[in-house]
This record gives sequence, C-alpha cells and structure tokens, in this order.
Amino acid sequence: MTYDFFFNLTGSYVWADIIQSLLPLFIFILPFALFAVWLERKVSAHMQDRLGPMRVGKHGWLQTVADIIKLIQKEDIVAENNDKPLFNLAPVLVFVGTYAAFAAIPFSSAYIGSNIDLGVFFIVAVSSFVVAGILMAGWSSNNKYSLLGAMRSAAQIISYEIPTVLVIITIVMITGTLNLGTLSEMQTGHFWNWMIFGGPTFGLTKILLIPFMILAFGIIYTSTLAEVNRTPFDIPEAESELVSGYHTEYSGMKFAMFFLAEYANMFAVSAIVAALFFGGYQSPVGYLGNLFNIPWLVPVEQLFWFTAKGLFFVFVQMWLRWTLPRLRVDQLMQVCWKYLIPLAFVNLIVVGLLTLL
Amino acid sequence: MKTIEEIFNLLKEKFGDAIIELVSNRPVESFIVIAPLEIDKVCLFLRDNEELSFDNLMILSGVDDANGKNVPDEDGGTKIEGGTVSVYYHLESTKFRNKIALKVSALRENPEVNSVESVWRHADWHEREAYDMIGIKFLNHPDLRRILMPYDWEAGYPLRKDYKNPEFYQGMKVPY
Amino acid sequence: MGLLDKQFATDSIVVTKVDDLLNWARLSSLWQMGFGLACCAIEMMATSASHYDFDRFGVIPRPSPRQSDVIIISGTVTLKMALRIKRLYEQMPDPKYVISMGSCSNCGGPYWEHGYHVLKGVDRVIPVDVYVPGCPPRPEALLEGLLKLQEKIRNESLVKKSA
Amino acid sequence: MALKTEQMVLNMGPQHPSTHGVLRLELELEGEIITKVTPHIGYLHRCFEKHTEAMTYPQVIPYTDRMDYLASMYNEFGYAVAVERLLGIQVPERVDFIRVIMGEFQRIASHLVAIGTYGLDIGAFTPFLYCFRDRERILSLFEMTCGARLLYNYIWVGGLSHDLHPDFVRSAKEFVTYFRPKIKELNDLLTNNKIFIDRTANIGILPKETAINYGISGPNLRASGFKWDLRKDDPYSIYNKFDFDIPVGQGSMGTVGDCWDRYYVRILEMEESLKIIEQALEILPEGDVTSAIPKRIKPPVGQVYSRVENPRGELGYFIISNGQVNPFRIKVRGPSFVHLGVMNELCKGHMVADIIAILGSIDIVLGEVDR
Repeated sequence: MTYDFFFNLTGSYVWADIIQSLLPLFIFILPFALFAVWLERKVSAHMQDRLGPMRVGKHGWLQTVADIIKLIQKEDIVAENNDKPLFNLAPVLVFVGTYAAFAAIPFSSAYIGSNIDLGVFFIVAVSSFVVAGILMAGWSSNNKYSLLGAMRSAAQIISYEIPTVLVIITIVMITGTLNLGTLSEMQTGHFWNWMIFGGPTFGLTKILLIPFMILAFGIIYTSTLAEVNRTPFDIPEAESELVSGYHTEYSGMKFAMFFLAEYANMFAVSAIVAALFFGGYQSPVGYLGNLFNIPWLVPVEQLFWFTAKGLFFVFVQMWLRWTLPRLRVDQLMQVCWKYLIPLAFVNLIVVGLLTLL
Repeated sequence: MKTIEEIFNLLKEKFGDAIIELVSNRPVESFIVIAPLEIDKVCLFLRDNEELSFDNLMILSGVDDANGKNVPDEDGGTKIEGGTVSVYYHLESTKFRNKIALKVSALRENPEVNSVESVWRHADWHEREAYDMIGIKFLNHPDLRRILMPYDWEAGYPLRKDYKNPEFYQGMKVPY
Repeated sequence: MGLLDKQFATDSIVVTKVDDLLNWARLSSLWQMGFGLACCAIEMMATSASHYDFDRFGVIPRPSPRQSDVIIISGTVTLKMALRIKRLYEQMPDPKYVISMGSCSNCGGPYWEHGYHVLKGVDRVIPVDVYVPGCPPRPEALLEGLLKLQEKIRNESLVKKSA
Repeated sequence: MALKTEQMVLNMGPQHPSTHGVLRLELELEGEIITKVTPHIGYLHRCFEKHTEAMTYPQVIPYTDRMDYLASMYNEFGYAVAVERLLGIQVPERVDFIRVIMGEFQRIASHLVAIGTYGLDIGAFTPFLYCFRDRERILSLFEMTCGARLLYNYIWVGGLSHDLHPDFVRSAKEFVTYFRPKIKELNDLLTNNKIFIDRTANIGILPKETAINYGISGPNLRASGFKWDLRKDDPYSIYNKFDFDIPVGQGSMGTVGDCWDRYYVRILEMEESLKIIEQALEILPEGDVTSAIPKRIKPPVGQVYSRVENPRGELGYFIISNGQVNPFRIKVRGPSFVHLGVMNELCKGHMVADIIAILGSIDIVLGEVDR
C-alpha cells in the first residue's frame, strides 16, 4: 500500500524500494531508540525516588539527542592491538542484524516492510547476526573482559533461541502460517481472538488452549529477555563483573551503535511477542475509523495499537531490569536447558494434540 | 582463666631461656618478652595447649624502638645506629576470654623473627605489613613482599623513625 | 580532542552555530567515569543517589573509560595509584574533562606534610578543569563544580587558536 | 598433538565498578572458574601510622575518621576509648550514651551502604538507591549534631566536641519509626528474592574454625555461626546496660557462613541497633559533655591494645606511649584489612561472578585496608 504510494510519487521502483526500506529506520527505529533510552532513564529514576534527566528540554526529553550528538563527535579510539577490520565491522553488524528484523514486522495493515511468507523465520534468522557481531566485538577488542562478555553472550543468545523457536512453532502449528501479516489478520476482531486467549478457534479447544498459550507466552517473553541481554539475563554486559562486557573498548559513535541497537532490539522482540500473542496491530476493541467510516484512520489506529503494545512490553522489560538482580552464567544456562526447553517441548506436544481436537 | 604470671611460669618451665622476661610494671598492659627465633614454637604451644587455647591472634604490630644512637648522616640529617626493632603479638582465647601480649626484639640492622603465619593465617598480612613498614624479616614466611608500598619502592621502610622520603618516585615529585 | 575541535582556522556564523550545538550536547551529557578513590567517592555516590540525583544534569556513571567524558578524581591519589589514574585519563576519548574533588586531590589535603606515599595534588599527573574544595566536599559543592564545568564548556570553540 | 593451553590471568581493578574502591585482584582463571586470587592492596595507603607519630593525641582523631570513612564515628569512638584507657579516665555518663547512640546510627548507615552496594554487585540497582536514601536521613542527624556529613571529628578523648542539638532526640525517634518498615521493604525487594538467594546461598562458605584462624570478626564471624560480639564479650563504654541480641548465621538459605548469611546478619544487626538507640534515647541522662576533656593529654609510659566492635568487625588500636604529647606508635587492626586476607580461601573454585558476590559480602572499605 505504502509502496504503491511511493511508486506513484517518485515514478521509480528503485526509489520506492529505498524509501520503503529506510522508512522504519527514520520514522521509527532511531526516534524510538532515542525515546526508549530517555524512557528508561525516567522510568528507573521514578522507581528509585529520583527525577532523572531534567535540564535538557522539558523533563529532559532532549537528553538522548544531546547524548547522541555528543557521541557522534567524540574521539573514535581504535587501540593499537585491536583487530581493526573486525573491530570496525562489529557494531555495524549488530546494528544491521537488529535493523533487518524490522523489515518483517507488521506495523499496521498498510505498512509491512516486506510482507514475506517466511516473516517469523526471517526475523529469527536475521537477528542471529547480532551474535556474530558481538563475538567479533569481543574478540577484536583484545580485552579479556570483552572476550568473556562475548563468549557469555554467544552461549546465551544461541541457547535461548531454542525455546523461542519452539514457542514460535507452537503458534505456527495452530495458525498454519509464518507470515506475520496473516498472523495478525487472523487475530482480528476483539481481544478474545488473540492467540493468548486461544486464537480465532471456537469451543472447547479454545478454553483448553488458554493455559498453554499463557505458558508459551511466559517462555517466549523470558527467552526474549535473554536474547536482548536485559536483566536478569544481562550477563554479557554485567556492569559489576565485566565492566561493560563486549563493548568495553568502544567509544564514540561505535558505542552509540551498540547502544541504539540494544534499544531497537528491545522493541523488536516486544513487537514479535505482541504480533504472536496479542493480536499484532489489531485493536482490542474495534476501530474508530470503522465507526465513523473514515477508511484512512484504520491503519493509523493500527499503528497506534501496535506501538502501544510494543511499548508496554518494553516498559515491562525496564521494570524488571530495575527490580531484579542478575543471574550467574551457569544458572542462566540452567534456566534455559533445564526449565524452558523441556517446558516448551511439552507445550508443543500438548498444543499439537489439542489442535487435533 | 590463667593470669599472665601463671602463663609466664608455664612457658618458662617449658621453653627455658627462650622466655626472656615478664614486663608488668607498665600501666594498662603487661607483656612477656620472648626470643625472636623461638616465637613460632611458643605461639604454637599457646594455641594448642588445652588450658590456654589462644586461638585468635588479635593483632601483630611491628615497632621501631628507636633506642639506638643518633648519628649524623651524609646529607645533613640524622640516622639511628644500633638498637632494636620489636614485634608485639596480642593473643586472645575465645574459649576462656583471656588475653595476653607477647613481644620479641631483634637487632635493628638485620632484624630476623620467625614467622607465626603457620600458627595463625591471620599473621600473614600483618607480617608483610611489618616487613613493608619497619623492615623486619620474617623467616619461613611463604610470601614476604611489600604489601602497602609499591613493589618497586626503594627508599627504605617508612615507619622507621629515621626514614627519609625520596625526592621523586617514577618521575613524580613526592614532597609538597 | 573531538573529531571537529580546532579544525577551523577562521570563525564564521556556521562554525559558531555548530559550536553552540556541540557545546550544548557536551555539557548536557557529561558521562562520568564510575570510579572512586576514597572518602570523597562516598559523597560522589551520594550525589548520584536519590537525594541529590546527578542524573538531572545528564550525568550517568559509565564503567568503562572509553565511554566517559568526565573523570571525577574523588579522593586521595597515592603514588601507587597516580600512574593508573594517568593511564585511565589517557584511555578516555577526547573531549575529556577532569574534576578534582576534595582537598586530597587538589593539593594533598591533610596528608600534605607527612604523607610519604601521597601525591600532593592530582594536577601533577593530569590536567584539571575544576577544583572542588572540601574534605569531603558536600554533594552540593560537587554539583556546583559540575555547573562550573558546564560553564567552561559553554565557552569552548572549534576555532583553532592563533598564537 | 595436545593443544598448548594456559590459564588466563584477569586483572580486576584498581579501577573496576565493584571492587569497592581501589583494590586490585589478580585472578587466575580456568575458563570462568577461579583457581587463585591474589589481592594487591596499598592503592590508598595514606600513611596514617606515620601521621600519628607526628601529631598530638587529639590531633589524631581527624585522621582516624579518614580510615574507615563509612564508619567514622566508630573509629573516633574506638580511638577515644583506647586513649582513655591509657590515661585511666572516666567520661561522664551522658557522653557514653551519646557515643553509643552515634555509634549505632553509624552502624546502620554503614550497613546500609554495605547492603546497597551488595545489591549493586549482584545486579540489582534499585535497592542501592533506597539504601542511600535512608542513609541520607542518618547523615542529616549527624549533620544536625556536628555539622559534618561524612567525617565528623565529634568524639574527642574524654568527651565530645558539642552537645546534642535540642531537636536531636525527637528527630532520632522519628527516624527509628521511619526506618523499621524500610527494613521490611528491603527484605521484600532483595533479601527474599529468588535470584538473589540463588546468587548468594552456598557461595563463599567460611567455616567457623577457619574464620577464627584468619582473624575474621564482626558480622562475618557471626555469619559463620559464632556468637561473638565485643559489645557483649569484651564490653566497653556502656553497652552492658542495653538489652539486645547478637544475630548469628543460621544457614537458612544454604550453608552456615555463606554469602547470604553474611548479608542477612547485617540486616538483623540494623534492627538490633535500632533497639539500642531506642533504649538509649529513653534514658539519656543530662550533663556536661565537655567537662572531662583533659587540657593536655600526656599519657604515662605504657601501652594498650583496645578494641571496639566496628560495623565491620574488631577495630583495634595498639598505642605505645613514651610519655610525650604525641604517640610513639599507633598500629591499627582494621577489620577490612584482616577480612581481605581470606579472599583466596573463599574464592577458590567459584566463578568470576561469585568473586563479586564474595567480595561484596565481606564488606571491605579500602581506606581501612590500606590506612
């Protein structure tokens, strides 16, 4: 829909492609990352009886802008013993891995970067780039803290991808599609059609599915927390142990890229959770656009609902971060291999049986 | 609970000449003076004897007695020649709530005292500190290095009374 | 030195405006190196904590010197530590600033006379921008020191100074 | 052909977010498992003992403040008690009461920092700020009394520098009622958190015999299950007038003497300190606090080893007097100095993350380690 619009506007497939693909970066990821960093600082401050940034703009809303402008023109240190090509490539790779995931995320029925049939699969695959980037960062920094952080991170992200994928398979088994757009469309109507409430099925199956869906949601939310290195799983960058983990040696804009990628990633996983379980861009109650018969309002409302759901989960991530301590690296692995993966398997089998009903 | 006189007599009986004297005419605290090369055996006895059981070394302190002669040195100041440095041991029995102080003295030029590190692990760092600050060498200590001062500090032992501060350390001016 | 500093030979309206923007960004997001030495470090922590809240000024502690803009020398600098502080300072990316907090790091403080192992002032090893007196300075004093530093940054320029 | 492998040496500090100051730990690692820890100290060696030899007895007090800067009141307290023993003087009753009140407030403040930074080490940021918020209230009480927030120079040999502020008793009582629920809040947030327990229980176990052999004292010794508190076992000042318990480690989450026990003993001790403060405030006698301060302090030739129960453990002063106005030698037994010596014993076989947990749980202050 938007693609056609841009095509008509510029008269060229190439330009339409470029605009289409850059759109989420400029209208969404960068502003969102800036906003999320500010939000994180405000949320943490208010949880801790503080005020947070106050001096730059009203309630410090320009704080992150100032941070980024400062970081852009900071000296970019590449130390003598760094592995320079890898050191320079790593932040780009992390950023790209995160950004590419946004291509398949359905922001609204009118805008999906690339409405491919393998949407979910694509996101899972492409976000694994991040692991490579982190490993490269840790190795090339030639710093023992970075190396430890990177090794922990690789182990963690790869392990936690398994329960994530198992839960995704569970959903795919019910819906029969990997396309996130279709998946969202299936959950249309009201909130009881969301997957967390058993999806658009009817009767006994739906009621029986609800507890297993809630379990599936718990598993996937926990494992996505680990995949984006948030507390209680922020072991790769555990400040009190490993200084700042794999990005210890990065300064200036390269650090900013890690920083922005982390926050963009937070939204990406929240968006996946929202799309899989909470109706994607669908409104829980109905559309004003339909009510007043204004067709263009519906996609805008959908964008609002999608962002709101995503932001809610981002908020929960922040909430957890400022409440919980962090696990140790072996306990982290235990949580994954001893609890989450067996549970996810059991869940998969039971849901599989239930869908046969 | 035994008094310090009783402990002194007990030790005298067991170790003979190694136990030098009992100083009890000073205010607040009395102490037993012991030969520096016998102190570890005496301490082991004090710890393991059923009736004494001094299981806790409270503090081990090195002291420069500064009881030698003051003589002028090359650059106009004075330095101390001769005399002794001492180590004080304060022991406690957590079982009998009893406390005792021991002292050993060694010659200032090359002070050598047996280490009690094998009796109380606690003594490890205190002995290193006494070495670092006063320059007392503890024989049989497993790891006798400087502890507080930098490992490459060459200007002597700071808590000796005639210590002189160097002008520079690694290019940084030391005096105000 | 940052990427742009002292790259311009002459002043112009563009440079001045860029100056203003960069100075604003620099002074509003002074990330502090999370690094304490002695007693003053406790007051520095108290300044970051709820009651005084350094975060209001955009100051957050970063554990790594590579990501910090300002190092607060909070406490006595000993000879053993001085070379490490110098190295930490050198690890920070430009533009970087130094706040010397407390009498000890200003001039040796109470240890100036007999402190055989105390460096009498951190300015013997690294350049200092703002000195905050006190033993230890109250958090308000540290905040004032930060405001002074911001004032200093506000008047910086990208123009290369001619001799 | 076998691959050549070697152990990784990780250098932690002197600048590291959680070495609590300028401690340097040299870790030998086998993967993430620790085979050896070598602490290197002295990065904050401020020559305390040299200074004391050049100062008169009262002039030493500000320097004792700067040793354990989280428990300045108690350092002064210990020093004053030691010199008074050497002089053989008795202080007025009100002085003793105020000293005890200040000392116990200091204990709470110090434990709050210990607990807060421990949370920070484990990864929970918020409890740290809650602790500092509550500590700020105690600091304002101190400020009201002597005008300083951190280093007080308040307890003098033979007395105190000032009497209490007229509002002090009321504010102190207010604090006690304010603080009790906060301990519960802390328990909810951190102590009973499943992740926190997982991280700290059964980690860094210190058996009682080892602890005594290493000279461990204070909360760390009590956490190992040994009921030993100098306030009761070697009473000084007027502690024998108060009714309070000595909490010991029970091993309720793991083994006796693990990190969780060391942490929890501190929580319980704060409650006991509140009890002492309440009792002392009730029966605070009137009197002059400066009357017993000697004009000129010149103790006789002699020596004393005097110790008090600092928030961290046994703080001892060994003073040798040669009859002059300045001490001949003062040697301090700092509890942190002693406790740090046990690190290697505790850390062997644990992981890198546990080092932080263990170091935080033994609660050291580098100012006192290096003096």
